[in-house]
Amino acid sequence: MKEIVNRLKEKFPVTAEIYQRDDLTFVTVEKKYGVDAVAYLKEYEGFTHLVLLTAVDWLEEGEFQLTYLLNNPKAKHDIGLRVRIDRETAEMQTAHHLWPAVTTYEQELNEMFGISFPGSPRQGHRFILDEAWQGPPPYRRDFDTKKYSEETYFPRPGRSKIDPSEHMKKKLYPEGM
Amino acid sequence: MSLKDVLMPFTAWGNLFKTPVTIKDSRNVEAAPRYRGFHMNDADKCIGCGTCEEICQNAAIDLVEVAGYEAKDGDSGLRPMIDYGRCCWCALCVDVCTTQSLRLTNEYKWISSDPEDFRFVPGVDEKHWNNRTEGYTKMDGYDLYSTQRVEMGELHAEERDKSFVEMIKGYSLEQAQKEADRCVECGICIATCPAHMGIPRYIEAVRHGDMEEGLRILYETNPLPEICGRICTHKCETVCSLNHKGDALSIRWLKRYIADQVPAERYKEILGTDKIVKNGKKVAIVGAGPAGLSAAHYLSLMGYQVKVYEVQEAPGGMTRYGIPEYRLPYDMIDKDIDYIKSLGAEFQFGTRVGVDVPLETLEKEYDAVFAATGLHLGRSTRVPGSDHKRVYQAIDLLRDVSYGKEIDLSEKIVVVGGGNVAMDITRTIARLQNKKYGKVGVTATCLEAEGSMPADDEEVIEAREENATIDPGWGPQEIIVENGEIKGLRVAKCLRIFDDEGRFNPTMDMENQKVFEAEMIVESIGQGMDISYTDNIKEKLTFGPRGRIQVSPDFQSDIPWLFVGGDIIEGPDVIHGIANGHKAAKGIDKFLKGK
Amino acid sequence: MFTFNEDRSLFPRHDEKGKPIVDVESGQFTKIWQGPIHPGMTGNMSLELTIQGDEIMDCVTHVGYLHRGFEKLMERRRFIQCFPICVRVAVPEPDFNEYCLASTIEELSGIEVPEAANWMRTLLLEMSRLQSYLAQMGGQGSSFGLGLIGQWTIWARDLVLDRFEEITGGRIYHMHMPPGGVRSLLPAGFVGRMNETLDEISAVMEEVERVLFHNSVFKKRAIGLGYIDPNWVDEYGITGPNARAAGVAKDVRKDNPYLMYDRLDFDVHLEYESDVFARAKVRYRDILTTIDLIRQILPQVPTKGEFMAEVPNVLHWKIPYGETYKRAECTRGEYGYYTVTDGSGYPRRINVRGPSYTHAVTLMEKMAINLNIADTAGVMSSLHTYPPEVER
Amino acid sequence: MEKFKDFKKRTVIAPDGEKIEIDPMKDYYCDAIPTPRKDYDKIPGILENFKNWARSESLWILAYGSGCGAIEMRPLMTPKHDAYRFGIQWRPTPRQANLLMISGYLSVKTLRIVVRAYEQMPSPKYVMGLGSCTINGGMYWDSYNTINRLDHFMPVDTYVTGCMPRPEALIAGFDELKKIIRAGKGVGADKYAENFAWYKENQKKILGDVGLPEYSW
Repeated sequence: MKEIVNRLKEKFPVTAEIYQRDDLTFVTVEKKYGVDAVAYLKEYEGFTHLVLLTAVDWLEEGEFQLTYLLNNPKAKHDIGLRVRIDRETAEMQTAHHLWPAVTTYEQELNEMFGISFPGSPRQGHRFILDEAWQGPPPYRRDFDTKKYSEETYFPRPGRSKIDPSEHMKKKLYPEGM
Repeated sequence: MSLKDVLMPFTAWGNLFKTPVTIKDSRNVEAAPRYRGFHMNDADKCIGCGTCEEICQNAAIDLVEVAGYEAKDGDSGLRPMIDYGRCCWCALCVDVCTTQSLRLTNEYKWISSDPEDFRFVPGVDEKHWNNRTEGYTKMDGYDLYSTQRVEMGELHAEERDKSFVEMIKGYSLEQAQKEADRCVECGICIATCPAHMGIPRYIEAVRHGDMEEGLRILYETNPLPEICGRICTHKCETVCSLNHKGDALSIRWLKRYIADQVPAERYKEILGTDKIVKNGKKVAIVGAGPAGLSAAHYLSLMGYQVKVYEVQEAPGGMTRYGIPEYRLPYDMIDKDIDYIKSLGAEFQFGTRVGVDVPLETLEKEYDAVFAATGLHLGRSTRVPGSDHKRVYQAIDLLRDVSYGKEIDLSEKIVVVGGGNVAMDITRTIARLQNKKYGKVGVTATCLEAEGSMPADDEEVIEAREENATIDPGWGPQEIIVENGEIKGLRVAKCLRIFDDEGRFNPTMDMENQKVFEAEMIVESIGQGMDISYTDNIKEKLTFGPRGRIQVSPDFQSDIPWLFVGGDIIEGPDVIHGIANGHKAAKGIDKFLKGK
Repeated sequence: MFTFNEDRSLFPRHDEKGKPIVDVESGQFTKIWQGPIHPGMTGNMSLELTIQGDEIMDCVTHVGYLHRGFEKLMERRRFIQCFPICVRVAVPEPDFNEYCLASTIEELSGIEVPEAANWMRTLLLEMSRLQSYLAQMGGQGSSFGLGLIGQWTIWARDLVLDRFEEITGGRIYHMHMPPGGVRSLLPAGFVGRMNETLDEISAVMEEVERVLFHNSVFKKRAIGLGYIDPNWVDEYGITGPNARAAGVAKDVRKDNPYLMYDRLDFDVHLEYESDVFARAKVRYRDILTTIDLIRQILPQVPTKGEFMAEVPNVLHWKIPYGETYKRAECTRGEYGYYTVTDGSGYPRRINVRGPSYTHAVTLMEKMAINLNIADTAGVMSSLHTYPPEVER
Repeated sequence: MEKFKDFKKRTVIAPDGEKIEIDPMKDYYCDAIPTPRKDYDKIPGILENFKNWARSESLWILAYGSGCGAIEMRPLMTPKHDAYRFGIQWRPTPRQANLLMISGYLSVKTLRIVVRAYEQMPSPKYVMGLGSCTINGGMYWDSYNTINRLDHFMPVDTYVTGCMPRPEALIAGFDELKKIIRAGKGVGADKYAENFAWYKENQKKILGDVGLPEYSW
């Protein structure tokens, strides 16, 4: 694994590398090299199987992390290529030319995180959510699903929240403390 | 495509002659013995700790008030109500239940047209599966939190039985965090603690390794954490919900851990008490014991000028003069008290109020007086011979040891009493004897039988480790004096202590008597109070049972400027004293602000 | 035996601008929706089909009918609370969710799982595989009108569920693998009953072999239908039996052995025709392998000993920053959880990688072209897709 | 509404060259809102009792599983439980069914379909809610995409608790439903018609105003 990362380092500036397991490594590259690095790994290092493409919302840092998890079926190795992109603009080059499945992943990320991939075929089309969905992209961390559900879906009333310690204080020491 | 492929499927007709697999009575199929069906709660065993509510990811469990179950120590009186419009039968609530009262039965049929029906209090509401015994229960060996207490390092009996070095070593950070991790944050302990300390919150602070925050939480309700962290009677631990299927959380050691970690010089900075705005009013406090110190602390924080009058030479009261150093080192007492001093509280030692300073003087000079003089008079058994000069009071001996005075020891000593003070003096004598004679010859005896002694269990165990003899279950009859020398204590087997009406009235078996050989007897059967300083104003006060002054919930006596608290009102123990002092401080503040 | 009448892979779906070449406005084409009710036990999913006659010209997959937002919900649940909810991702085969989630959490928090628990997990996963395959086999038959197969295999699946019920207390959602171990070991007398069940299932499989695989109807319709080119395996991310039927030996149990698979003896079955029939055959042989594996595992599961590691108090279990991916071989292929933690008591993000994600959307859209409408159900069923894995 | 963009009048040429006029709006939806039967909540007479008995003994289920619970319906169709002997069978289209089983949670997209399927079913029709999700949201009580209370969107005759209910519990649920129908209380369709405006309002709050006529038939 180390050699692959070293070869990758020669081609692209790698900002972080984590050796999670013997067969799983995470590397971080800058946004502008992201898709090129994925293409390089696919074409030259044998990482031909795209396991998943997903995003992590680092709300506090104002960034999304895109993870391209690639698998080398021959060497049985995985590499997770991570790219940090700005949360405000949330835009990334598309990689749909590398694998057809990326189109779906990018469509989902577009819908659920609001990350746009210009040039990817199905951007802006509803995939999972209903047409009537009016809320923000739901996988973003600042979207509060509980609040949305309570406001929208008629929660059944009649629930009570009693804290045992407060209740005991009230019952056992009614005069207060 | 061959003919075989056309004919082969017809072999299915072979099944025509087999026994059908259809279940005849589909309506009464019993589920597997471990099936996760409907909930059942042993409501008498349940303590309403709310851990099930906490772990339920579906918010399906609510704690509700239930008729027939009242809040009491160690039981919130609440019981879980389960919403089957939310439940997913994951049984995490069963796994996490601290008392193991909650379980699932293997019943699974419940049909109704009204969606509001599906909410019930298991074990309380009448349901047809209530008497089913089969169903899912937690397996032994599968725990979602540790039920075992983290072992506390102690000095071995051989190391400690000659010296007064502190015997409990204290936790390391890792141990403390591991222990703190066991807390389920139910908060059952809070109400039971006389000071209502924010126990789950400071334990959380330990877990996060944030001792400064922990200290802040401690000082909200308790200004003597080092003292309390060592010798508190820890009522919280007896009601701890983890007690039911494992060891209680060692709340006391964790409190001590927080206080131990923060150096004294950083207290002011952490607690934000660098600058206190004085309000110009003055309060006198009689007695520098836990109650007086607690009041002094909170009054000082509120801006009052506080002066503490103490008859002894150093502050701390019973914590210093009643508790041996191996349990509570003096420098730890000083650490707590020096901080209170640094807040501006003044101390005047060697002054007995009522003798050196009359109470009337205090009334004139101060806006309010808080009296917390404690229990300092030893009580005698009053058996024949107890007026001998070699019959001592435990409390006097302990005080002498604290002052560093030489005790006139003998090789054979009997201690009468089974409380913590009796254990303290027994173990102190054991150490002194060991130093002087190289062997231990002390026997402690008491009315209560083995197992129901008022002293903490670990005290008894440790005393035995230190070679003291504990022989409980005997009532003293006579101190045998021959030629002016004590020869022993004659005792009779105690059959029962309380009579049918629950009054103290021991019954002895006079047939079964024996004599403990002794040259010296120490009595430790409780302490009395000395409130002679109130003699002049006695008629204005009301007295309750056992001669205690009647006070309001704010610890205000019938004389508005006089507040009374500590062991002479409640207890006796340190945490009640601290709680009294805090409440009295609030009461004084309320009284003086309203004036 | 299998002939290709035209190169379907070259069929153009979009021109350079991404516009579909099929022009509905011309009146030559009809658009119909197949689904969300789907024959063949696949779950709720729609295919938006553009047809000419009854030949499919264009296909767009629509999912989201079962979307519950697990990945979002898990972000606001404690680690232990994720464990009951994650199983609901794939209804017919929930145990792989439990295992993958638990193993990522264990890896990130450095918990060593006792060996007995690993054996139990292996057993549960194999039993789960067995019942899922049986359900699929029934669906595969039903989708070609052979309802009898479903009657048999779903009944046989029920037997496995009964055994599950004995161990775990649940029929469908077992929730038996919390992070750290398992909830209990085997109950008394289980091994004997399980062996009986396996005997019964073996007998059923023999009948299925006769009635399904030597069935002229099934052969006529399934052979040559739904061809997957071996080259597509990497391109489309195909895993599991779908890849194995195309002659590509992909099996996580062999490639990246987890749990106790490196101590078990089993073969990866390959077929090369890569059509519906070949995939059914791979699954059939996998069922036999699974039965054999369970027979191997049963005597090795310890009857006593530790089965749960010491975990931190689950009510405030915090895991430091880290990310990892753990995979397992489920009946559809590679199942995996990508878990990111940030030091709090809640996961930062959990991403579920279901094999159906690519099978049901990208691959199905490609394979549907030039099919007859009547065959779509059969092809879908042979891909063995579970839509909840796509949308979570 | 992207999904309904094709819902306009058009001519389609069949494979044999025949031109067919299609007006989807007219074909699937109608403007007339449903009306309840007269005196439906009165005690039924002998004839109605007989009809109710017949209805109760032939529960035809729309074979549409909206959620997890559907997987426990499948064993009912196998020889082990053989629900057919209780007069229960599964039908492929709403037009042939009189019992709608909501087998668990309903996502917004599915709710749209279920409402339409329900409206298309001929009266009298019954609804059975399976599992926690239909009662009060179940596991997905805080999900942004699943409804919490089924009774806000269609009248529910009976609920079977469980997550998910076992096949045996479903049979018990059918028994209960049969009792309800025989007692003449299976009047969900009439209730739906009576409170049509309220149900539609709730549905529209979640599904949005789809710009279609009110009622599909």
